[in-house]
Amino acid sequence: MTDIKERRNDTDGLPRIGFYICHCGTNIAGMIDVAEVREYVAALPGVAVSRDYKYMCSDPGQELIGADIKEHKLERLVVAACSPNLHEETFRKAAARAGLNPFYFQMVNIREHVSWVHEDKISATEKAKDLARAAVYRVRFHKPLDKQSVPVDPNVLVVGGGIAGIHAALTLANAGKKVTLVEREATIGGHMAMFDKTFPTLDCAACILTPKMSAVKSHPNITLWTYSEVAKVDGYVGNYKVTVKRKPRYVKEDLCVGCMECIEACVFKEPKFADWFNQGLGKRKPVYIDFPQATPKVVLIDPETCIQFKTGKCKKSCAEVCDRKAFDFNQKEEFKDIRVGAIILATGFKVYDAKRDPHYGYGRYPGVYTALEIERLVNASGPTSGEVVLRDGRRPRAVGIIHCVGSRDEKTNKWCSRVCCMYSLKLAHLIKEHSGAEVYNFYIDVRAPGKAYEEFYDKLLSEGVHFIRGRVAEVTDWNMTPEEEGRLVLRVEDTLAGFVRRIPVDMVVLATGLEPRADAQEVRRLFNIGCGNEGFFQERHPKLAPVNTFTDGIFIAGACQAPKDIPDTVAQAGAAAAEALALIDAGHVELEPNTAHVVEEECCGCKSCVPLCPYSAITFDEAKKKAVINEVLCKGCGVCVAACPSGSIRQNLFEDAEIFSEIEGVLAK
Amino acid sequence: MALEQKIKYEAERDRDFAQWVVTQTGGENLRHCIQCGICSATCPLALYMDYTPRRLINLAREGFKKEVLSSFTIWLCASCYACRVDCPKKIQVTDIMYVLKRRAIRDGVYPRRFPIPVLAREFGRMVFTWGRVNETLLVIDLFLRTNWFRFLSMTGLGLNLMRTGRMSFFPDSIRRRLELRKVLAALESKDEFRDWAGPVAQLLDEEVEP
Amino acid sequence: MMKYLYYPGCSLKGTGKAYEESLLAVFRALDVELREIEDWNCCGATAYMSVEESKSYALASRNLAIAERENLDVVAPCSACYLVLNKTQKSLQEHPDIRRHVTQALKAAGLDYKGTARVRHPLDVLINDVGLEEIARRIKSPLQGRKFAPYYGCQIVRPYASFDDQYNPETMDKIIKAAGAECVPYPLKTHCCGGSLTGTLPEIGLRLAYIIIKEAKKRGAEAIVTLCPLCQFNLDGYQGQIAGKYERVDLPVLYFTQVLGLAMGLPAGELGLQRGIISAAAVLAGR
Amino acid sequence: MSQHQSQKAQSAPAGFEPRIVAFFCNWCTYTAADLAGVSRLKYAPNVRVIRVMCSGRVDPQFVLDAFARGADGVLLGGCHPGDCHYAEGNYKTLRRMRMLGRMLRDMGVADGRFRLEWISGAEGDKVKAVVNDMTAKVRALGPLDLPGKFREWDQETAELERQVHSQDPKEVARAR
Repeated sequence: MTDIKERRNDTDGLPRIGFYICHCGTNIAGMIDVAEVREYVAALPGVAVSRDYKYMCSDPGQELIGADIKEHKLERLVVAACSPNLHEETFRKAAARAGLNPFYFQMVNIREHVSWVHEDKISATEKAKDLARAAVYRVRFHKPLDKQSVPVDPNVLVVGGGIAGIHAALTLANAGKKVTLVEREATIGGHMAMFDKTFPTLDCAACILTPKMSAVKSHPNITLWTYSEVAKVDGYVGNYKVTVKRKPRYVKEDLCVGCMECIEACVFKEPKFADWFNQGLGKRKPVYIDFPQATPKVVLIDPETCIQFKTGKCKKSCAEVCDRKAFDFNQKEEFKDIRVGAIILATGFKVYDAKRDPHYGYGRYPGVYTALEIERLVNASGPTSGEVVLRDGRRPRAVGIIHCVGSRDEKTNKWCSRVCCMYSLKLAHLIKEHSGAEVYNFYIDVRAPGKAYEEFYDKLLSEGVHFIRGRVAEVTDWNMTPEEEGRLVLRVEDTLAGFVRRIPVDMVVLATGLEPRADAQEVRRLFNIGCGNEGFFQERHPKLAPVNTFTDGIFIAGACQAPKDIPDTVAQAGAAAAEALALIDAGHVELEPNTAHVVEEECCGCKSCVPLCPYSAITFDEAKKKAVINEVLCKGCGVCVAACPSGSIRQNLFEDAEIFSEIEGVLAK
Repeated sequence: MALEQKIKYEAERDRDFAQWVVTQTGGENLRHCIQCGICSATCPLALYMDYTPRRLINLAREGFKKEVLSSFTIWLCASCYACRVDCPKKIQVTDIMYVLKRRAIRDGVYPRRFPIPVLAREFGRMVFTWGRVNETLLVIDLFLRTNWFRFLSMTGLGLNLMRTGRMSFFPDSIRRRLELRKVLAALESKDEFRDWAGPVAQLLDEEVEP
Repeated sequence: MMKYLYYPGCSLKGTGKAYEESLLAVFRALDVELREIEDWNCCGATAYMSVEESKSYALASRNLAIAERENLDVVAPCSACYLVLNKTQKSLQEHPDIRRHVTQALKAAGLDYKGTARVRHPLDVLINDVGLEEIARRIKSPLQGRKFAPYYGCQIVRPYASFDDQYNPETMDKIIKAAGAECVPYPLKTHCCGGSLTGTLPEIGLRLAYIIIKEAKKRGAEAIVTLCPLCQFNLDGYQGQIAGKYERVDLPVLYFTQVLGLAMGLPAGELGLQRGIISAAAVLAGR
Repeated sequence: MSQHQSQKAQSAPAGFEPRIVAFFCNWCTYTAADLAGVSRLKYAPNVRVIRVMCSGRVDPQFVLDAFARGADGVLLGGCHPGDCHYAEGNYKTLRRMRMLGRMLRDMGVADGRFRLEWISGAEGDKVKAVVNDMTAKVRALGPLDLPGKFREWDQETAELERQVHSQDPKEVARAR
């Protein structure tokens, strides 16, 4: 322990306060004169001990506080350090260990709010003094409180049935927890089910995914609701009530065995409608199944294209041929309520819409494809059975893969989508393997930072795939030379060579980036969590709480949090499942005691608070003519407290007296 | 074949210049460049440039002032703004070219007898004098100052223009020339290289108002 | 009757006379009044910005200050003028220092600049104010079967135009189609014609112009339709020299206002069609 | 002479640094301020943040009290409309603060001294922009110094009372 200075005061009958200022190495001490603050606070009324220490949050730092509480009979504790979001709990516990009620504590944020954001030492130190003084004034009014403990419902909801949701659900189910897995589409599998191979190992996506999909289906602890969406979420950590909307498939899920004879029997002899799963490159009938391994293997009818739904005059050969009598054209959407203790959101991503980059000609030139389309094209069960051919059936002689489409571009999405480099390498390999074409990669930087990724890049280089460092300006059918005639030309600066090149190809693959889902904002409001600026769900802490959100009991996993590849997604899904398990297996959860209550004798019975509460926690006792707050329902926002004309509503931790003294303290100079 | 030494030493960098560029209008985002090269790829003139726009941006950012200001690149820019629209970092490449052109003129390092800066200068003079530009006179002036021979080769075009009534040998003038000169004179001290484009004050002395 | 202020710019009074003639004729026929800005001066084009920054803004803003006296939108048909005037509005908004200098200088000459004038292109006015329906109603002799290459050039769509797409503009295509003609798919719509380089560095400028003309011909166009006096001058005027250096193309280059005027039944003489160096006779045949 | 004095009082004295009290909601704006810190954004050191769970907890009296105790400005930060952690607390804030804003204007507290901003947890850069902008504006307005004014008013009142008690009608009339 270094340089501990202290001052003892006779506190003149005021509660005895201990003040501690943290150096945080040089994070705080580099900008704030901690010794000056320590001396200043020591002289404030009520302060019995004032100390500074290099790392208050460390064990010796906490022990120092504990020892002082006992030795100096401290009755209040103030720590000036980082954000309360980081270490409030740490110091509360330190206080409790030493026998002081943990809520006799106030934290002062002088790192995130002072030392990290200011550049002038004198004014930063002044600000730290003001904030410390405010806490010292405030903490006198603190009251001893107890945390409310409530039981945790052991069931879990997982939203999204891609690889993240599947992995999280299986992990929890294997641990013996009941899981409800809700998926919007008719099958689970997500984007991964569409892929052909996975990088860098080139193992087949279906081979590693489908066993997990069937495990979900057959697991006794998992309830699988596909073609369903979460409609409403109520409650709080450990005790959520969720309403799920189940959309009608017009086929009874428990009766259908997936024989697909109905599809054969459909009055449409040929598949006619663009199919979502094959990115529109393949066709389906109005009664269909997304792909042979769809889970659950249950057909569904698309009312938009089905003749029975459009005209009411179909002979319904599909229903006739079904000996299980599974068809029900009158099926309606259903709403189901479930109760869970924790929720894992694994809602995935959206592929960037390549039409937003008109200079790459997607939608204008048939030879331009998105990467996901190529995934389907090279897939043996895809629309061309794995043949790499153009829309007109020709085999491409040369293929150009343009990286960073909808990534690293402030006009569209400024982030790096993280997976495109690697999947572009994978597609380059597969295209070359399937078609023998000459393949060009147009990249800005090759980002291959994963286990065996760089080695994969090296393999591609050795295969003779071209790597041209430069962002393509334009895909055009404007030809300059005989060689370019009838082909698509890419204009690019070969930045390593230092000149512009025109490269004719037959097929262009746009390595489209990953975006937040179109409805990410609605979903985050539904679950009361946050989104970052770019629209991905916000984790509680970028390093230390990557799967937690600001709402306790709600966890995030996979690409809904940020673009990530399959290994990272699975790891994160496991982490989210572990966090949920930790919450559930604790059996109960302690709630922050910042709820409000009515001081009965002061309530004038005006009822102005009653309609203000968004949780209907306030009722009116007609017999006593007083408002009553149900503290279990109260979430502690304090709206009613601010509105009460007689001042009879108090909010723990945020009482009027506490806040007024904080205002007084911050300005007293 | 002559061997050329390509190494650069830190002493050859002009850090003030690099600092200066980003303070100029349009230079704000310069440092964000990721060297993707889309500016060069989209540039219709890049194939003639000694440094592609991407390389020029990097040279400017690193402070290689001599290379930047004496390059043809800045003078070849035709202000088509393709680079600016395409740049993923919203770097205002076209405006940076203007900044560098103005600096090259101020520092007197632009390529001599190169027609583009001459055109810019003569254009400026004509606007000062008349308030408007007569393309015919401007072009004649340009050729007389740069390349006599080419002037002769242009007679075909000239005759065609005369035939179609698109040529005029009389300068078109605004009425309130003095008003315009007052405006420009008031900015004398604001532009960095006031001596170059011609002494406005002198023009002010000539009373041109009818 | 719709009213606008009209900023012709130097080219429309010189080599681009036909643009002015056809523009005024078409707008008159559509009952749209264009009132020339009183005593306007050169906008400074791209050349002046290379010389001095705040003076070039001052040049442009003198026009804007005069225009502001009347509460009307300004129509600027020349792409360079359109760009410079818009750029000035935007720069003076974004850079308070430049704005202060420029407004003070204007004040010294008794001019008041507020930055309220809206600068627009005739295409914008035709599509968004007059409307394609109204235009269709005025078409008297549609140019059935004619194939044109719509060529926008650079400065009208980049970087300021908000009325059309920067990569694949379509407003002029719509006018050409309204006139009854066809547009060939033309990937060089927004490529650069070389600007003033045809004059300063002909070996470069001619190549750019040649590429544009040749591709239009290759795509089956009978003429290029453009909206910029400099583009028209480069593509039309230099075809003789292009023939000498590359090959003979012989493709007329028209203003979109000439095409529209023809379809509206206005006489060719009023539309300045005789001013093309490459004769538009083939396009006019049969009318 | 008096005119000159009042002019002097209006313009900010040299070196004046405003003191601004901010009430930030725990979920959005306080988090955004944390994010600004983690991102090492630099902004003016004039704001002192008081954390509340929801901007809806801010009683208009808090704002008045801050001004009365010498704040030159008060900043209130909450989640964007529709984003409130407590569903709709910020709408209640908005309603309340509109009214308070009018009242402050009537009391002669200039517009720029009280400000309500919606700043989401992701908008660390907005914290910086708002704090800098507000600091500059309040600095230009000069000190509010309500405590000083209260003292002056108290003195005037005391003086008036003294004169009233002195029972000299002439002096009372003159004092009025």
